[in-house]
Parts: sequence; structure tokens; C-alpha cells
Amino acid sequence: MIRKVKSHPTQDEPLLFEISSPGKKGYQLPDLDVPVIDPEVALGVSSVRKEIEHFPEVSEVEVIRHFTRLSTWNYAIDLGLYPLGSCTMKYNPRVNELVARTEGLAWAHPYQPETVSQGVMEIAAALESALAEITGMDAVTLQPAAGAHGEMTGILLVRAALEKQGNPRKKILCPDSAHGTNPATAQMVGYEVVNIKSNDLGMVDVATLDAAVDEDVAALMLTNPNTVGVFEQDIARIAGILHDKGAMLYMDGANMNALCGVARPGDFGVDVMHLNLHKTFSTPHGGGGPGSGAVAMKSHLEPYAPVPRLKKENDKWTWDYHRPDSIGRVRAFYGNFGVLVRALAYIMAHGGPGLRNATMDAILNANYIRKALEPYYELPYKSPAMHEVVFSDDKQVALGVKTGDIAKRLIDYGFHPYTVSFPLIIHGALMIEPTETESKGELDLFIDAMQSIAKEVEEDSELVKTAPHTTRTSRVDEVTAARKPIVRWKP
Amino acid sequence: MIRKVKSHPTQDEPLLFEISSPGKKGYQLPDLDVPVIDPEVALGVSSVRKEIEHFPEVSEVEVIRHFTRLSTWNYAIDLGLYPLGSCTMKYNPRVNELVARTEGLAWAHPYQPETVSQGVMEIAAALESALAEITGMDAVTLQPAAGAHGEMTGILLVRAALEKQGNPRKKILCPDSAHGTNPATAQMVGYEVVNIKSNDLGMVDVATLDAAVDEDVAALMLTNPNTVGVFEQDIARIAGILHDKGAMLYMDGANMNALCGVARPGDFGVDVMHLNLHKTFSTPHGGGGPGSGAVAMKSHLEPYAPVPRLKKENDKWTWDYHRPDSIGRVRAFYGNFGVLVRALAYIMAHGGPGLRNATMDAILNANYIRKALEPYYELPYKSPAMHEVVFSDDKQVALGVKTGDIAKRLIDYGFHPYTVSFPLIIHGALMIEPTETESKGELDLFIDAMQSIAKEVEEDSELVKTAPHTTRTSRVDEVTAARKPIVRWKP
Amino acid sequence: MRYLPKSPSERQQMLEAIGVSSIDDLVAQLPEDVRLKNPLNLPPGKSEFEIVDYFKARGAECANGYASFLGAGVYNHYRPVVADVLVQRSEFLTSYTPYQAEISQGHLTQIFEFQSMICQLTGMEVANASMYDGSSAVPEAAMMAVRITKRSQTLVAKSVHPEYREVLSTYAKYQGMPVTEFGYDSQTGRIDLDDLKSKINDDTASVIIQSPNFFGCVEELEAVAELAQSKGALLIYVFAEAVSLGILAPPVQADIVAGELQSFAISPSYGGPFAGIIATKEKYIRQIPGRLVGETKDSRGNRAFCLTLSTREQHIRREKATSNICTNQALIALVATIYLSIYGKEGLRELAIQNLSKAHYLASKLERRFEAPFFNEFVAKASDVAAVNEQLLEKKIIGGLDLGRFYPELAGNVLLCATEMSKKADMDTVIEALGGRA
Amino acid sequence: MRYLPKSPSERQQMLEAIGVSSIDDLVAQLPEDVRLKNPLNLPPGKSEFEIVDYFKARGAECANGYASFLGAGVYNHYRPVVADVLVQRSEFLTSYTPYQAEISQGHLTQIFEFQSMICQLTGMEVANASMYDGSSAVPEAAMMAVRITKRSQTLVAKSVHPEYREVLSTYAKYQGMPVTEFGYDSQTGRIDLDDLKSKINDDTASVIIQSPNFFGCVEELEAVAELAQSKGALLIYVFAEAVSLGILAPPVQADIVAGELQSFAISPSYGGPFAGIIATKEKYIRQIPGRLVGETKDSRGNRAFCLTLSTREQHIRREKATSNICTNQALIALVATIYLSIYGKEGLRELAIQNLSKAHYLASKLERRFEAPFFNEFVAKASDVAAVNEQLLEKKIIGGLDLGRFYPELAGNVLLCATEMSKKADMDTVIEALGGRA
Ligand SMILES: Cc1ncc(COP(=O)(O)O)c(C=O)c1O
Ligand SMILES: Cc1ncc(COP(=O)(O)O)c(C=O)c1O
Repeated sequence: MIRKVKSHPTQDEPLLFEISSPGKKGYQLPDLDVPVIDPEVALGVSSVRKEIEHFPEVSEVEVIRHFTRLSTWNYAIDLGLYPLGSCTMKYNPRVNELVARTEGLAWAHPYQPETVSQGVMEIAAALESALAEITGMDAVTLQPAAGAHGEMTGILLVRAALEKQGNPRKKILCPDSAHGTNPATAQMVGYEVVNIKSNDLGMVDVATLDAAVDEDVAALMLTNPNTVGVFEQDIARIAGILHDKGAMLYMDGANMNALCGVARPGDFGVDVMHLNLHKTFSTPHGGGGPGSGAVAMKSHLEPYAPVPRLKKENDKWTWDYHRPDSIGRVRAFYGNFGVLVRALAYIMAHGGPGLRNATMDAILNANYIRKALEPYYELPYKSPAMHEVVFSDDKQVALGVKTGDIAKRLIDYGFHPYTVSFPLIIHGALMIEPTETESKGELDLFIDAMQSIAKEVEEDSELVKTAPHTTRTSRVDEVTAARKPIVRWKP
Repeated sequence: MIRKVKSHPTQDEPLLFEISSPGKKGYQLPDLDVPVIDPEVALGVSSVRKEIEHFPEVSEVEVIRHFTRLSTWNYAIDLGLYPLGSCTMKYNPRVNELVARTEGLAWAHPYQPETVSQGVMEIAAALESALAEITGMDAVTLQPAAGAHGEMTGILLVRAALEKQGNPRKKILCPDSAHGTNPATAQMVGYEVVNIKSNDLGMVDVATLDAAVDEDVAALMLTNPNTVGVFEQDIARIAGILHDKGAMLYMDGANMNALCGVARPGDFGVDVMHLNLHKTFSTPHGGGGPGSGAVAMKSHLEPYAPVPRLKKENDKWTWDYHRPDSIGRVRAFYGNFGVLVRALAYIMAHGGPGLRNATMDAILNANYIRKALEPYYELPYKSPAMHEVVFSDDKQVALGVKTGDIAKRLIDYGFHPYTVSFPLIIHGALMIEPTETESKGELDLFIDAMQSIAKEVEEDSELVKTAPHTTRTSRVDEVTAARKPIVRWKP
Repeated sequence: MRYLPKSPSERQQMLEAIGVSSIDDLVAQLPEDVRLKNPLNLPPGKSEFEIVDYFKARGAECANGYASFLGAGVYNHYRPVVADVLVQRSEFLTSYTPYQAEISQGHLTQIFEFQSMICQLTGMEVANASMYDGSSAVPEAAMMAVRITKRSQTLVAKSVHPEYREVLSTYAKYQGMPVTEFGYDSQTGRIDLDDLKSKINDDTASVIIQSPNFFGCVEELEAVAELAQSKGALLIYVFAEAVSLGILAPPVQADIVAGELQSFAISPSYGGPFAGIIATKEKYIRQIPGRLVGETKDSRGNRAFCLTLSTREQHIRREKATSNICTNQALIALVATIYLSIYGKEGLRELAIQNLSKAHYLASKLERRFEAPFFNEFVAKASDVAAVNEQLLEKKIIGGLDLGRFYPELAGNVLLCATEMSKKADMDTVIEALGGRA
Repeated sequence: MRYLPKSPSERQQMLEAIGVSSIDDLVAQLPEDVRLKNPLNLPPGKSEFEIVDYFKARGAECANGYASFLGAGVYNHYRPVVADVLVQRSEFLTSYTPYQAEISQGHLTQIFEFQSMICQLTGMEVANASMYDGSSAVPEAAMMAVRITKRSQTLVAKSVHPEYREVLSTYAKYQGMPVTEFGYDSQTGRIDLDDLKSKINDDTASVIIQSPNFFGCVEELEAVAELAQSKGALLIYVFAEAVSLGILAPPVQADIVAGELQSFAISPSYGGPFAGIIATKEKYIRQIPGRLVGETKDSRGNRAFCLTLSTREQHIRREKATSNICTNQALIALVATIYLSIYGKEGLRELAIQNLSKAHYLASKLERRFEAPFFNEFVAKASDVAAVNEQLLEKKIIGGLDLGRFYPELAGNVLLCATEMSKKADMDTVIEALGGRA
């Protein structure tokens, strides 16, 4: 029985192009205080476009209604639990939105004089040192725009350092549980990807690793806690094996929400890592972005960090561009600054002790769910869970119901689904990450829903396989979408 | 067939009291920078409360979710047409919310020195003169907090002026079509209310009025266009009759949205009137307020206006408290200033010519609906409609369906109902005011819905009588609510 | 124009559907002599950009980022961000009175929570959905008492906010409601019980006191409640500083409570919009003015809320209504509701104690005019208030209120307020300016 | 802590349910030597009030309310209020990648509209859902060309934004993608076709030009497109000032368009977050990086949208993916979508003409370095740029970019930008400072 939601009318709405009518206006510009210039005269007839064909024309009130109506078709953290494993969908504090809009910050131009930019530079510096303290690393760059971008930056640092030593090496090792961005990144930095099989605890098998590490290996890209939510027990030895062979340990920090205040990668042998500020540090990324993939590194990699670097010179912040060994820029300007402001505000709100409390509640929530759902869903890896728990659909597949079906049915119960079919090492994975910002009441409703769906699978699997049934849009045909792609509106 | 909405899950949510748990916190205060004081010592044991019994304790994320979820159970202008007759529910421009929050304005204390208040005073002065121009009156007070408050202020002005002449008189005339606040106001100012029957055009019957006006009549409270949406043809004569007997013409300006830029009450004999800035001038009043009932008056009433009055003294604004004949204050400070800021921003956006265009579109929309629905619903008064049109449920009552039922069914079609059963002179009224901020597309959907409901009444009246069927809350039992009122939560 | 969602061709189609040839035909009905000949004499419409500029410029002409020690009915408290964010949800901001319960449960549920919290804070059994503000809630409460007691006279303490008293007399003037004021004890700053004794009589409908009163003094209810009730009059308790409810004993002895909620995250906004409330005992529920939300069920048996007892109101009762109020301050009451849920049980207490502590630090260095206990506001002696405030203003500090403005007999005294927002450094500046002992 | 919705008793109940006695047991699994011994060395948690104060103070240390004539990839355009209001709707702000189409139709529909509008603006047939920014879109486009042409070399114009070129070389370095730059005509400021001719060869995958280029000059596409395509290379058109698309002929001759949308209501924010895009021809759709939204139907036959062609992406293809991009800049693309719908067809043209007119007024009083037509940005000669900017800064005006910073050979020249926000009065001040003819 569905306890979380009720049906209610949601406004339909056509596409902007379909409500457009010539002459409707949503804007007004001030009168020009200079002579108006004829574009054809200034630019030449051939350089000037006649019109933007079929471009929408609507009024302000229609714009408000259009996007307000559209928004009601979305699920969101502010509406409820969003247990997308590996994505750390936690509450986005509203004060962060306010401070990011502070005039002096939001309107700072990246090329304005440093004398009138000390405030923004101070914020970046404060965040760099907070992240260094949290990760136990020596230096941080805030330039990468997202996690994958941070991975590329980190692997570039590894490559630059090895090259400096004379041999960039050929291979990057990735556990088979790794996120897709890891191998994709290695390839972009010119490395060959070697997959490492996980052992039956869901962890890196040290023997296998030992055998795989040779003088051609540049680094291992490891997520810790890994994507099945367990902490790599042998992390110290793993680091040792790599370092003995002159290889480095790259940590994918997407799961730092399980470690803040509890353990520091810098203390267990990590050479370089990225953080997803939009996950662990709660910056909003509606629709899929923006993010920030800050990279934390040990001092031996710092000379290679992207330019520019922040530097304090007689008590003023300045950008240092003279870094001969730098890998260069990975992005124009200084990174997604607006995201950095929010991340710092988040860290200030929690403070040192507070970050640990948040982590502990995240772990508490994951284990509470694990305990309650273990009788209903197969738990492939029995190792203790950290901040997320990954089940498989083994029990349900027997009845013809897949993880994707269960996910869709969850929507009828008023929840956003968990992460489906990732990590790939678990066949039919249900990857659940509640985060710390969920109340016991919300978790109980989720558990109730998952248990109820497990029963439905036995009693009426069709109901689950055809879900969702209560949404304005029923199950979407993604196959046709891919077969003949329609990716833009046409008159 | 319902074209406007689809069903979609809406989050349920208990009361705050029901999600409270001791020790949950949604706040943090800065550390005290002064010694902490023990309340029992400072105030005495008997003056200090032990606790606020059963008061909620929740976290910030729960507050966000609680109110966000609740909000999704509401209808709103930003979601669609809101045709509440007489309420002028038009688009509330978002820029107005922004400017009302400008720091120097939003944080201005009413008692701060005038030297550091010139900006807020200038805004009030600018609005006063704009409203005087729009109404054709000589002076304006912005003190009243809402329309009814403005009515009281206006009738007080009438009374004070008459009293000054030696006789406050005894009676206030109200057409039977008048809004309930009119008679209620007259009574609060110590007048006896005399109802005037409307003629079969829905207008004041001049003969009846003529007969009713004697030396005991202080004023007529007239809404123009009146509550059936028609302009009082004999307005000039009406004013004449009153003035001849030394009585005054009070105009309820709730329907000024039909007149801005088209006709000015000051030009057709009105002595005093109120404006509903939250209607005509589009200030948001979600849930039922706040409003502003600015009162515009002719010069002969200005001496009696509430204190304080704005005055320019050697180029600086100052508040004038020395007004011997003033009726006194109707509200602390200077009125709902934040609402005034929004109203001025609205007037600036439209400008002089623009206000007329808005009025004309409001009239256009009402007549478009009238034309399309006339075949389906009884139109008791055939007089030309201004900004709103009032039908009756005569045709449907025959089949056992009342205006209230039709209204509820409209909800299933994705619209907020029109105003039900007002004005009282029309039995079973359907009072429809679209306002100018509705697109043709939205109006067509509304017409389509109203026509479809008319058919449903004939084919399946039960469907209509038991509506709404699609909302999370079905028809609410208001009778029980009134019989044994439960007006607060109890543990 | 950007707020008008129509294209020329759409207007044309609509005119044709109506059967008129030009849009002006739609107002042909207006008598010739009534129609406006020349356009309104107002400047043409401005762009959003220019509008924002205009108000920014006006704001810059006012005090910006000043520290302030003004209270006197409008208090400088921190406004949690979520309150301002949530009130701007379209579904709250752009809806109207929840007449249609089935699509207004959001507001109705919240108003029910609001009414409940106000009852918890005041110790009353019923609270309405809001009044315009504190000043208009006072006369409405007095009128209520007149209806309940069928008596005519109102006794109000001089220590009630002066502008509230002005509004009371304006309302009362023509309703056959004589209003008499009684004094305060020039030693303690509390009401003068003897003066009240001497004025109360068998025609007294209500006795109105404020606590903390305009001087910041906390009144003692026991005695005045006994006196009033022994004479068959109702006691009306007024509050202007709602944060005081976090620590002060709830005025359970009162029959009616009338108050101002500005302190609950409502920006000062040069005096409004604020929100007033009236709360009372269950037995007086049918005499309470304004809207009330009640709990009930929908046709499926689910809990639901709706406006109730509207037979009290003008749209049904017309001239016999309890009040003419229609539009109220719902959106502001929503902000207050959010504020109260953010602070909650413990937060309100802690907040009140911070206010108490700040004000007592400030007072401890100055010479107080009155002896009675106070919350976050008090009267201090000052040789030349105007001069002191001038001097402070130059330091971007807005000093206290010159009491001489409302109480000639108290000229040479300043009403100072300190809240959780008052920084010690600024208080020390004020102390110095007032020649207090550092 | 206010972000943690649990009471002590609730934590206790949960621990009992799990079957552990203390919360620390939950991390007992961590090897002893890995566990953090002493707490993080960061200050304790701050109140919201203190956090707001901190950032206000930082903001006050930066330029506030200055007029600015800086462009160079970040432009000062007016941000319609509705864009910032709508992007803060919880349902947009706090959701994530629309993997689950049935409860993400809001974002999916908007992204589809976004892709469509980008196609209309650029004259391309396919546009993705966004890239990190313009600078990273350039190398992604170059990589795409390499995949399509199976060639290795990239030719990029020196007049492309210097920082974009830096990012290009960082990306290209280890992918066997040699990048060669070709020059600009020191007279016109446009690309030097001859230099390009001399460098293009059979291994050239793409030729990258920017228009308006970094000097503000509008490039001529015909010739370069012909040249590139005759050699079997792709033409990549880069734009940094998106408002130019409102008036410039769409780059239909290009094979790939890579651009930066910051001009569409994205605040400068010291350089980010912005949003980049890549658009191309239908035939290259399977080589485009990043997310794509496509139209389809739901099981009831209603129109629906979903993420599509994800077999291009890393989470499916892993090391064979078209790019490693996952999280993109969706929320920023939403702001741009709202911006475009507010201005619409006519507005974008009028806006572009205002930019054109302002910049040409400014230029008309100064000595231009290059002859080619320009949009809202141009290079002016200046004896001592640093001194001029110093002087302007005192008048709360941020002057143009000293070109010597990126082009030593162009020292003594300043890159100036004027937009619809530039007031004539400020421009006259700049003209005076640069010794222009008034
Ligand atoms: C484990 C892991 N690694 C890397 C990433 C990539 O981060 P981003 O999406 O910010 O590029 C993600 C998130 O998608 C992830 O879950
Ligand atoms: C005709 C008429 N008069 C007076 C009023 C009262 O105005 P208010 O609700 O602002 O007090 C209203 C609105 O409710 C009205 O429609």
C-alpha cells in the first residue's frame, strides 16, 4: 500500500515553439543612449542573418508558467529521498544559493584587477586549505569542472610526473567495479586500460593486483569506499604494492561522503584524488550539473598542477602563472567558482566536528536500510557497508522482474529510484545511497516501499514490470528514441 | 475530455507536530559575545515560562520539505488561469519581488531618521501621485492595509467632513450587489446601512436611488464597474443626485482593472474611493494577503486624511503630523510599504499608455469568454461586460447541479474555480474574471472545459456533483468543520 | 508588453470571435463624457533593468548596513534564508484566499499549523489566520470584548504602543466605544494599578495592557487580571515583540491576546507588511474576527482543512459581521510559520535568552529610567537624545527612540533595543555616546 | 546540526535496529591505522548569520557596482529576473541527471528545447545538452573531428581565445593529436588565410576559428570553409560571445560549432560555472560527446523525452566512449534556455543591435588597431594601458584587457567591450582616459 504520495492534477504544457506567436514579447530593452547602428552597414550584408527561423516568441508570464509547469514533472531532493547510489544526492542548503549571489562575488570578472578581487581569491584559498585538511593531502587545485574532469587532471599530473622521471609508462589499472569515467579518462590521457577483477568481498584482490603491477603501470584508479560501498581493507598494502613499483595510487573521491572526518586518503597512501564538490559538499546540480572536481595531491605532484596557482605575496593574493612543469590549463579561468562558494559555505556550516557527524549519519542510514532490506533482496557482498548498500535483483529475476522494473515501481511509491545496473560487477545491481540528510521517517517509508514491492514481485509481477502507473508520463520507450533519434524540434 | 492536466504523484506530508522529535534542530545561533543572563534572575521566576509545550522540533531539511510538499497541494497564478471574479488574480511580476527586497528598502525602520529615509519616502510619494493621476483624484493616502481597511478610511473621511459641517448624518446606501465589506464597513463607522435594489440591467436604479437619498444619507458606496461587471451608465446622474442632497459618492475601486487609462472616477463625480493594490496593481497575496487599500480623495476631503502625511520641505521629504482635522491613524506607521514598492514597480513597467492596453486586454478576455459561454450558461444581465462576466446556474440547477458543483468540476479540468455565489443578487452566480495576463490558448482551454462541463451536467450530472475526482483531497466536508470546529492541533 | 501574453493576430482573432471590429468598441458602452480623452500623464513603460536601477537608487538613499538600536514595535531580528525562499514558491506566493479547499490544502494546512503554534505560544485556545497588524488587532480585540460583555467602555494602558492607541481611538470613535487611558508607575514603568482601579467600572468591557510594554517593561498579569475579571471586564494582552513569547510566561490569565508578529522573520520594510493575530478562549470563538481554518475530512475520509465559521464574516453576515476584514496578511503569517518551525521549541528559548542577554549587557552600562524587569528593550536616561543620535548616525549606528516624541513627560529619555543581531562593539559605541560606564 | 534531521533518540532506535551498540561500531571495519585519530583541524560549525556575514565581507573586498569594459570571453549582460527565479525552483535546482525519464520530464523537455534553440541559433542539426564551458568544448570538438576524419592534426587560429587554446593543448598532448596554430592578419585582425593554406595538409582533421574572434573581429567563413573542406578537413566554428548569434549569419558552413553560453544570463562569477555546447550535422551525431535528449513516446502513446544514444558515453562505452564527460552544466543550460525564451526571436536581434551600437559608439571615438568589422568588442591603441586602467579604476570603472598579456606583439593595445549595459556617460569617461576624440 502506497503511503507516501497521492495523485493530483499536474498542468500540461506544450513546447515553447508551440505556444509562440509572432509579436509576443517577454522582454523590453532600455532606449539606446547612442546612435543606432545598421548591422548590414557595420558588418556587411553577407555577415548578417535575416532572422532566427522559427525561434519562439512568448511573453514573460508564459515563460514563468512554461518552466513552472515543467518543473512540476520533476522529482527533487526538496521533495524527498533521492537514493541514487554513487551520486550522493543530499540536501542543498539554501543559504548557499544566497551567498553565491552576493554582488561582489557573482559579478566578479575573471580578468578584473587582483586589487579588486581579493575577496574571491580568499574564498578559493580558504576552500583549498579546507579540502587539503579533509583529504590529508598537501595541495589542491579547484580548476576542474566536474569529477571526470578532475580525473583527467589527476592522471595528467601522474603522467607529467612520470615523464619528468623519464618514462610516462603505458598502463592504468582499473578495478572492474570502477565508474565508467575512470577508464574513459585513462584513455584520454593516452593510457591503456587494464581491468582488475574484484574478489568475492567486492574488494581489490591484492594478489591479482600484485601480479598486474609492473614497470609499465602508471597508476591504479581506485574508488574508496569502492562502488559496492565497502572500504578497501588492504588499502595500505595496495598503496605499498604500487609505490614499490614506482606507480601511483589515484583515488576517485566520489565516495568521500563516507570518509570526511573518519579517514583521510592522504593518510593511507593516496598520491592524488578528485572530489565531487557537487556530491560530498552538496552543491546543487539540477539536471546533471554544474559540478566541481577539485583535485587534491601530495607535494610531489604539486609542481605539475594546472596554472594559474594561488600565491600570497606580501599579504595579498595573486595568481602565479610561472609554473614551468605545469600540465597547463584544463579549463579557462579558475574553475566553477560559483560552485566553490557553495562548497565552502557548506563546510563552514558543518565545521570540523560536524563533518564527521554528517559522515556517521550517512553510514547509519545506509546500514539501517541494508538491515531492513536484506531479507527481501540479495546482498552479493556481505562486507560491512559504509555510506551505500548494493543489492542485486537475483531473487526477483527468477520471477522475471529486473532491477530496472523495481526502480520504476519505486516511482509509484513516491521515491526517486536508486542507481540501476551499476556497478557492472554486480549483475542487476540496486545501488542505494540515502545520504545523511534523510530522516528516520523518510527511510522507514522507503523501506516499507521496497518491502512492499518485493511482495508485489511475488504476487503480481506484471504490476511491477509495467510500472510506473501513477505518473503523468508512463514508461518511456528509450529504444525507439535511440533507433531513430529526434533531437530537435522541427516546424 | 480533459486537455489541461494529467495526474502525477504528489508527496504527502504530516503536520509539523507529527514529524517533531525532541532534540532535532533547524537553527543555530552565533555564540554570545556578552555574558549570558539567567531569565529567572532577570525577570523573576513567575514571569518565565518553563517550556513551550508540544512545540515542534524539526531540522532545516525537514522544514524545506514540509513547506515545499505543502505548496504542491495549492493552485496558483503561476500554474494557470485563476478566474476568481472580483479578485483580479493577475500575473505577479517577479522583478517586483526583487526590488521589494532591496536592502535599503526592506530593512528601513519606520522610526529611523528622515535624513536616511528619503528613498522610501520618495517611493511612497511617487506612488501617491501616480495613483492620483490614474484615478483623477486630488490626494491619496497609502496607510490602509487592504480594501476593507480603505473603505473604513474612506467612510471615516466622509463622516469627519460631514461632522465638520455640523451633521454626520445617519445612513450609508449600498446597492444589493455590493460586496460584503461595504455594509460591514458602514456599520463600523456607526452608520445604518440601507440596501438599494438594482434594476434589471444590473445597475443602480436611478429612480429608486433618488427616492432613497435624503438629508440623512451620508454617502452611497458604489462599485463601478459593479460586481456584475457592468459600468454604471448613469454614474454622472447618480453623483448629481447625491451631491444635490449634500451626500457623497464613495467608490469601491476593487474593479479599477476595468478602468485604468479608460476612465477616471475623479472625472465622473466620485468624492472618495479605495484601490486594491493587490488586485489592480498586481501585488502577490498568497493565501489571502497582504494587500493595500490606498484611498484616493478629492481635495475637500484631504484635510481629514490619516496622519502622518508626506510633505516636501526645502526639497526633502518629511512626515507631517500636525493635521488638526485628521481622522487620526488607521494603522501604525505608514501602511504596507513593501506592497507599495511592488505596486509602483508594476505601474513603472506598464507606464501611462501601457496601463490602458492592460485594461483593454482584460476587457477583451472577459468578452471573449462571455461570447463563447453564453450558449451554455444563463446570462442574467445582458448589459455589455467590462473586465468580468457573471453567469447564473439557472440552466444547470434544473438538472440538480449548482454553481458550486460546476466550480468543483472545473478543478478536475485543471483550473481554479471562478467566484461562486457572489454577487448575491444573482442566484447561483458564476463570476468569471480572467484578467489581461491570460493567453488566448489558456482562455480556449477554459472555454473548452466550461462547455464540456455543461455537457456533462446533461449527460452525467452525478459526475459533476461529486467533483473533484482527480485531486489528492476530494470534496471537503465544510459542514462538519463548522459544526464542531477543530481549529488547532492537540497532542 | 512583456506582461501581456498576446500577439496582434491573436487579438484580432478574438475581436472577430466577439464580433466587434476594433478593441475600442469594447468600451463604447461608456458614456462619452466619462471616457478619458487624453492618455494618462505617466511616463512610458520602463524596462526591467531600469526598474531595478530605480529602486536600487532609492535604497541607496536610505540607511544601508547600519547597526540599529531602534525597537518600539519593529525589531531587528535575523531572517533565516529558508523563510524567504519558501514564501517565494509560486504555489504560495501567487495563490489567493483558500476558498476552494480541494486545491488549497497547502495554505490551509499551514494556516492550521500557524493557528496551533500561536495557541501554544500564547496559552490561548483559538487563534485566527491573521489580522493586518498589531495596531489594528488591538481595536478588533476591544470590539470583540464589547460584543462579548455587551458593555461599551475600553480601558487602555498608556504604556501600550502609542500608535496602537491612536488606531484604537480612530476605530472606536463612531462605534459608541469610549476609550479611556490609565497611567503607568513612574518608578517601575509598569501599569499604575491604582489609576486603573479608579477608572474601571461596570461598563468596562476590557482592560488592555501590553507586555513587554512600550518601555520594555514586563507587566505582572495576576493582579490586573483579577481586578478586571472581578469587575466582569475582559483582560486583553497585547504584545509587539513576539520573540518575548519564547521566554515569558504565556498570558493564560488574559481573555484575549492581540499581537504583532513582525519579529518572526518579517523585514521591517519601513513599517509593513506585518501580521497581527488575535487569540482567545474557545468559548469566544464565534466572536473572533478574521479567517479561521478548521480540520475536517474529505469525501474519501482523509484529513482535510478548510476555512470555517465564516458566518462570522462580512461576505456572509455583511453589516452584522464581527469585522469588515477580508484580505488579511496570510503570506506574512506563512513566513512566521516557517520561522517558528526553524527555531522550534529550543530555538525560541535560546533566541529569547540571547536577546535578554544583549539588552542586559547594554543596560548594565547605562542609567535606566524604570525599575521593572525588561526583555530586550529598556528606557535609559540621556541628557540630549537628538545630539547623541546625530553622533551615532555618523558612525553608521541608528540610536534609540527619543521618548519625548510620544511622552513629553519622558523627554530626556531614550528607548533602546538590543537583539541577537546587536554586536558588542556597536553596543559599546552606544554606551560611550550616552556617557555610560564602560 | 540543522542539516541533520535526526534526534538522539531516533539515532538510538536505528542503531538498535542495526544491532550495534554505538555509532562508532559502524566504522569498526576500517583498519585501525587508517582511522583518523584527532578531529579535523577546521573551526566549529557556524550559524547561517555568520556565514552570510563572511561572504558579504568577501564580496565587499571585490569590485562592487563598477562599470566594466572587460569582455574577452566573459560578458556583462543584463540577467532577467525570471531566469534566476525559475532556476531556483526546487524541482529544477535539487534534482539530478534525468536518467529516470518518468519523473524527469521537466528537465528533459527543457533540454530538448535547449538543443533545438541552439540548432536554430547555430544553423546546425544536432546540439548536445551542454559541455563544461567553451574552453573544454574546443578540444572535445577537435577530438570529435579526429574520430570522424581518422586524421590526427588540428589547426587552430591564434585569434581563438588564448585560454581556450591552452586547454586545447592540454587535452591534445597525450592523444597523439598535434596542434598547430596559424596566424592572424595584422591589418584586418582576421585569420591569415595564406598561413593556414601553408599549414593545412592531408592529415589535418580540423581547422578551428573563432568568430567574433578574440579581437572582436567577425571572420569570413566562406573562404576558410572551402579551403578546409577541399582538403578533407572539418571546419570548427567557435564562439565566446553568444549574443553575437542574434545578428551574425549562422555558421552553416561549419561542420562543428563549439561555444560558450555565458552571455545568456550566466553571471560572471569569477569565471564559472558557465555552459559550453557542441553542435554539428546530423551525420556526425554518433560522434558528439556529452548527453543528448531525444523525443519518443511513453507506453500510453504520449510524447515523452529521454536521454538517448548513451552508447556514446563513458558509463556504457568506458574507455571507448566519445568523452569521459558525465556531470555537465545542465542547470546553467536551463538558465540559458529561459534567457532565450524571454528575449525570443525579436529580442535577440534587438539586443545584438544595441550591443553593436554601443560598441561602435565607443570605437568611433578611439583609434582601432584592426580594420575588420566587429560586434561588441574591438582592439584600440593605447599608449599606456596599465596607467589608463589605474585611472579608470579610481572612477569605479574597470577598463579593457591589456592585450600584451596574451599577445606580446600587441602590447600597447587594449581589448574593449561594450554591451547593452554600458552607459554613454561611462563610455565617455573611457574615451577621455584613452585620449579619444570627444
Ligand atoms: C564513482 C564515480 N566516479 C566518477 C564520477 C564522475 O563524476 P562527475 O559526474 O562529476 O564527472 C561519478 C559520478 O558520476 C562517480 O559516481
Ligand atoms: C468588490 C470588492 N470590494 C471590496 C473588497 C475587499 O477588499 P480586501 O479584500 O482587500 O479587503 C473586495 C475583495 O475582496 C471586493 O471584491
